Amino acid sequence: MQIAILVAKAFIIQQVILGLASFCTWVERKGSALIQDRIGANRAGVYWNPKNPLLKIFTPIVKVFGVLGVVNTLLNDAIKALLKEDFVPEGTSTFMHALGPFMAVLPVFLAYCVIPMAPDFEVAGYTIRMQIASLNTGVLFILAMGSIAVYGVVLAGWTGNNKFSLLGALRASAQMISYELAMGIAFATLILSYGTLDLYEIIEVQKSGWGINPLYYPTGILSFIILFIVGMAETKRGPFDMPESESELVAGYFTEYSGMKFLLFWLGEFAEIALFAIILTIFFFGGWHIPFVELPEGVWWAALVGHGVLMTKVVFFCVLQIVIRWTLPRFRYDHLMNLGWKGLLPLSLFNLMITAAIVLWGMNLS
Amino acid sequence: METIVFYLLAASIVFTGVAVVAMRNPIHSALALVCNLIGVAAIFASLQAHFLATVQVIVYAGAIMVLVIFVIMLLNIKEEKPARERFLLLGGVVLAGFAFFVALSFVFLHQFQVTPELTDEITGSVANIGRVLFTKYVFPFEAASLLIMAAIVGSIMIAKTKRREVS
Amino acid sequence: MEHSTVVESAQHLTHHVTTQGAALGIIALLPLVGSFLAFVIGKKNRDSAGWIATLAAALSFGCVLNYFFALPEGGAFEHRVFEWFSAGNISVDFLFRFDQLTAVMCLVVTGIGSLIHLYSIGYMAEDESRHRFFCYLNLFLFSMLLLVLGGNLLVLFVGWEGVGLCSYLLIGFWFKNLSFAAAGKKAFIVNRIGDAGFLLAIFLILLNFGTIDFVELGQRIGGASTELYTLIALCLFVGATGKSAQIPLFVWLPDAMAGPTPVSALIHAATMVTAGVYLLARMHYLFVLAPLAMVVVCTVALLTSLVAALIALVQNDIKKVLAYSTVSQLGFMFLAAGAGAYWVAVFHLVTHAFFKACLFLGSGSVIHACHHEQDMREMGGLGKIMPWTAATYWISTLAIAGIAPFAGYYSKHHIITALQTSGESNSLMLAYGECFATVATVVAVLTAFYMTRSACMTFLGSYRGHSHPHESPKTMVLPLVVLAFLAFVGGYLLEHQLSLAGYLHSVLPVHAHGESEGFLASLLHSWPGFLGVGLALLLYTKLTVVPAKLYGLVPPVSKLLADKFYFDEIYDFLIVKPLYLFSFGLWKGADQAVIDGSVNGTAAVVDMTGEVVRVTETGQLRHYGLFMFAAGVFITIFYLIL
Amino acid sequence: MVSVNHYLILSLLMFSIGVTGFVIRKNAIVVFMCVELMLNAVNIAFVAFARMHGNLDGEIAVFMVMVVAAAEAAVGLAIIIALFRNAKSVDTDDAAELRL
Repeated sequence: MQIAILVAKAFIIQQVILGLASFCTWVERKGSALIQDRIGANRAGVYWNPKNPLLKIFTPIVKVFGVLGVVNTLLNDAIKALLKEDFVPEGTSTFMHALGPFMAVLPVFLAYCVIPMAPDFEVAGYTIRMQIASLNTGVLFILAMGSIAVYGVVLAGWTGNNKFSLLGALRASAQMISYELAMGIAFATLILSYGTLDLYEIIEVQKSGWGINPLYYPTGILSFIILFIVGMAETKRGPFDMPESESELVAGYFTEYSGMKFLLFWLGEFAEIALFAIILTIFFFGGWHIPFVELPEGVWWAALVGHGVLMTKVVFFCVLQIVIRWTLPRFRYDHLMNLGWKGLLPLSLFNLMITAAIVLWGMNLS
Repeated sequence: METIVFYLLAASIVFTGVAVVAMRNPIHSALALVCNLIGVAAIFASLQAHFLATVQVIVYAGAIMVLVIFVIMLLNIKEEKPARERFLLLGGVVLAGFAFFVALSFVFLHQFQVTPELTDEITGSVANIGRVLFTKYVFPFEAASLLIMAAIVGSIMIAKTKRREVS
Repeated sequence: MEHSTVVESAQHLTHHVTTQGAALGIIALLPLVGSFLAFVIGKKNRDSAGWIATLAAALSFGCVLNYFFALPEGGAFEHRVFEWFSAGNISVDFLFRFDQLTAVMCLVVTGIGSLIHLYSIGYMAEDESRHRFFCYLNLFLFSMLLLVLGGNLLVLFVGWEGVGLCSYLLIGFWFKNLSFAAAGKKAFIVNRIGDAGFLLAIFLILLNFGTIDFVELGQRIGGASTELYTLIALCLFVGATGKSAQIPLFVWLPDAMAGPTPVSALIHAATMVTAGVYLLARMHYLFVLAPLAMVVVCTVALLTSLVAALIALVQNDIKKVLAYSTVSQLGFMFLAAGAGAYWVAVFHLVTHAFFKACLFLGSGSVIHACHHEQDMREMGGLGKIMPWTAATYWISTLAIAGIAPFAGYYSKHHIITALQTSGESNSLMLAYGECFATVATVVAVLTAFYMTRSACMTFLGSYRGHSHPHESPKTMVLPLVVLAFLAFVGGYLLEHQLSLAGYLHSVLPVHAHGESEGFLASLLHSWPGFLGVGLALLLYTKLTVVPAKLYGLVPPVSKLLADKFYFDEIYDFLIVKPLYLFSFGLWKGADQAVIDGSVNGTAAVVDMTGEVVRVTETGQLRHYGLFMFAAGVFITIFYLIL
Repeated sequence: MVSVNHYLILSLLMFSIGVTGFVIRKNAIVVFMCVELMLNAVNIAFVAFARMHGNLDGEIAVFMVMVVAAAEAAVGLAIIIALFRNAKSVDTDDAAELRL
């Protein structure tokens, strides 16, 4: 029974990831069109006219989705990618070439293991926690997975057997390693102030007040700013997309990928965006807590509502990241490194010391 | 269950370890080592050393090995020619290793007499490790930070190219 | 006095109220900081160094004044900085103690030190490395304060060695002149001999009494044999002879005049050389128990003062005259200490600091004016050109001559009185007291004579040199005036107004404080001074041909005096030469033949072995790795078999 | 049932593999990786012993080993880069110039 529950949880959480990633894909396509004053994808599905009466019922929905570009981005693009030729450049091993996208997705998905998706609830006598693994090193685990994520990039760049790929990979890995430091220290700050590494407990602590609230948690705003910037840099997006800057490096480290493998990088990237949105929500915005409203504990519908609240917040941050991505121009590479090493790292260290002092004077939140 | 997990992990560790040594292409070796290190992390986790497991992944897999792969990529190192006297060396190693193995087995089987059991008194959780690290072992901890500082400076000094003289 | 009552009085003297926790360290710390800053900032801006150093000294003086006024009667301040070390049941603290004796010493050190710092700004104005000079000078002040503030023998010893070091650095300040550097070395090495004695004394005290804290030592002393006390006292006195330039270790002080003149004034006249006197006063309870040692002190001191005064008679270098005069006056201080009148020794120390500092600074002013000409035969008539310098120099000369209202008279008079009455406290002195007093009087006449001689040769008559002298800048004149004022009235103030004897009553034994005498009586009592001054004035202004004739009258004696009794040559023959020969033998025989031979032999063996073993060194990392592993396995098996 | 001996034997095997690699490989980077293998073998033994004794001393030792390994990686790789710059290869055979 335990195993069955575990499998079910894993399945549900996987669906959540995929749903978030698909949503982000759609926002990326259609939202960018909106921002750039274009129409964007609006054709596929519009002219769908099935003979089958059963299918005919769905026609209006499909047409609406078609106009909104959902069909194009989520269905047609996926089918196109699946049908494309899988191209492997000369002089690299096929296995290593395939390992790249795999390693780009795997750590991100693994990181979701420690993320609680809803408050606990009871079903048929079992207390169910919507979290695949309840480790006592929760936050550190995310950090570990983040550090492994470099391998996907490095492998992709290396097996591309191409200078553009290699340059992109070098840039990407240097960028990720640099920003990981600030991320680790920002995490340490949060761990200090919450006094626990367990994400579920961190959410529960915020029942009385969110982490972003300066009255509740004085260094929260600074931590949030640092972590938000670091998150965007770690996902190699937004103004931080030097590794794949199309004007310089074609497509950076995944230049030599096509079809489904390319799509996997895409998936990994959006899953990472969603992951950071979830982390921000959990650390600073109270997870599934609604201000001034207290949900009953252990009831399934409360869990459902909580999940909905969590997802709403997460979606907000996903959209925010995408909007920023399409709004701000790209950094220059040395600016990026300066920001990471001379800006965020000292700032996060400073923040850590302040927090440590506050904790020392007895203001531990839990 | 525990036993099965252990044997699986042990098998993967030994396998990847052999791969590290046997692979001609250094990048294959490096990737095998990454798998090996993650296996070791899993072993740590099975020994209730959760903190060490995570740090193992962060430090070894996430930092050290990335650096190694970085260097391999930067220097574009190709496959090596095997050493001429490798069989002689292998023989020497096997001989010495066999002696070592016998000697240590002797220790394990005779010195300990009874098979030592694993206890579960204190686990290596983050809180416990942190407590010990910042009380009993605070001096080694500080010394370690100094060591890392020295290593940073040293590596920069060794690896940096000499500035060209401006004419 | 009975043995036991002496002990009791010693215990009584050192048992007074102590106040803990005063931040005494700041007194010593200020010059240390100043020394650092003077060097660091002075490196960039040479002119700032002097002012920084002077400010540090003046601030330190302010602190001392503060503690001096706060000091309750019969009380003391203590400052336990940290526990220095402890071994077994012996524990030594880094301890500062500020009692009446320390207060007097501190006032002299920082007060005169500040004035001399101020003076040095003008004196060293053209020197390239004056930041170094002020760094050393402040460092000296720090060490000297450590010496006088130290609450136990070890802290005192640290200061003792510190002032020795600074003295060495400052004598050899112009180290490019090799003979100056050699003079510094000489001072350092001769002091080492004395320091060995001092260290021995510390060990003996620690061994026998288990403490080196002055107060605790005073309480625990007693019960041991007189021989032990004598031994310790003599060891201490050996240390004192080194630092305070007494026979046989006085030879370094005249050479020490190689240093800049302010250094001579501060270190080799006013403060450092009096450290030996201070040590004796500090350890008086020990000397009281060793009458024989006190006789030795007296004898050595008397000999020193006589010999130095005789040598000073014929010196032509103005600073050499002052140097020998200092040795002679130090002898006077030791005479007082040896006679058991420690407070008189301190009294003379203070007055001597006033007038000798003034004399040295005056000579420095003259030397400065004459462009580093030190020979008095090349001077003369400077009184008209530099009236301030001349006036202050004359006042100080009268003071050192012991003429009644001036400072020197009071202390000298007390010394001679103390010698006459020394038999009362020390039965061994009974027979010699009067004799000592007579010789001391003769020395006083000689002192007045040679000091007046130097003043006459410098300031009276007509100018015989070749440069263009000028009056010194204000920063140099101001300290001169202040010091001359002190040399004028200091003795009277300390005798009648401030009553040094009463002030020191709680820390030093004060016997038989003589009745106050009238002014006429004191003029009468200063007849040796008048005699000396008058004779010298007569010989060097009116009958100027007589000295040369006198000089030629008995050639062997005058040559003996001019060549300083051949002390340096005797030491060279008796100690340096044999030591050199012995070292030469060691070098050729032991070092080159045995040690070098064995070292080379070892190298040769290693070389041959290496030739054989190098076969295994292939330069291949993997071979080394295999060897390492094999060795590890071998060691494992080895331990298992055992 | 898994006992400490199991872990020790695993550690021993891993160490032996590391030594073998150290001895028979020529590529400096692979040699370096084999050193890491040996370090990790020892780490396993440390953690197993720590678990056996029920205290954390062994785990702290592992932590320190990791620190040293990180420092070693930084300096070692810098040396390898310097070697490559001079010898145009990372073959340990080419780094035997001190041998006359």
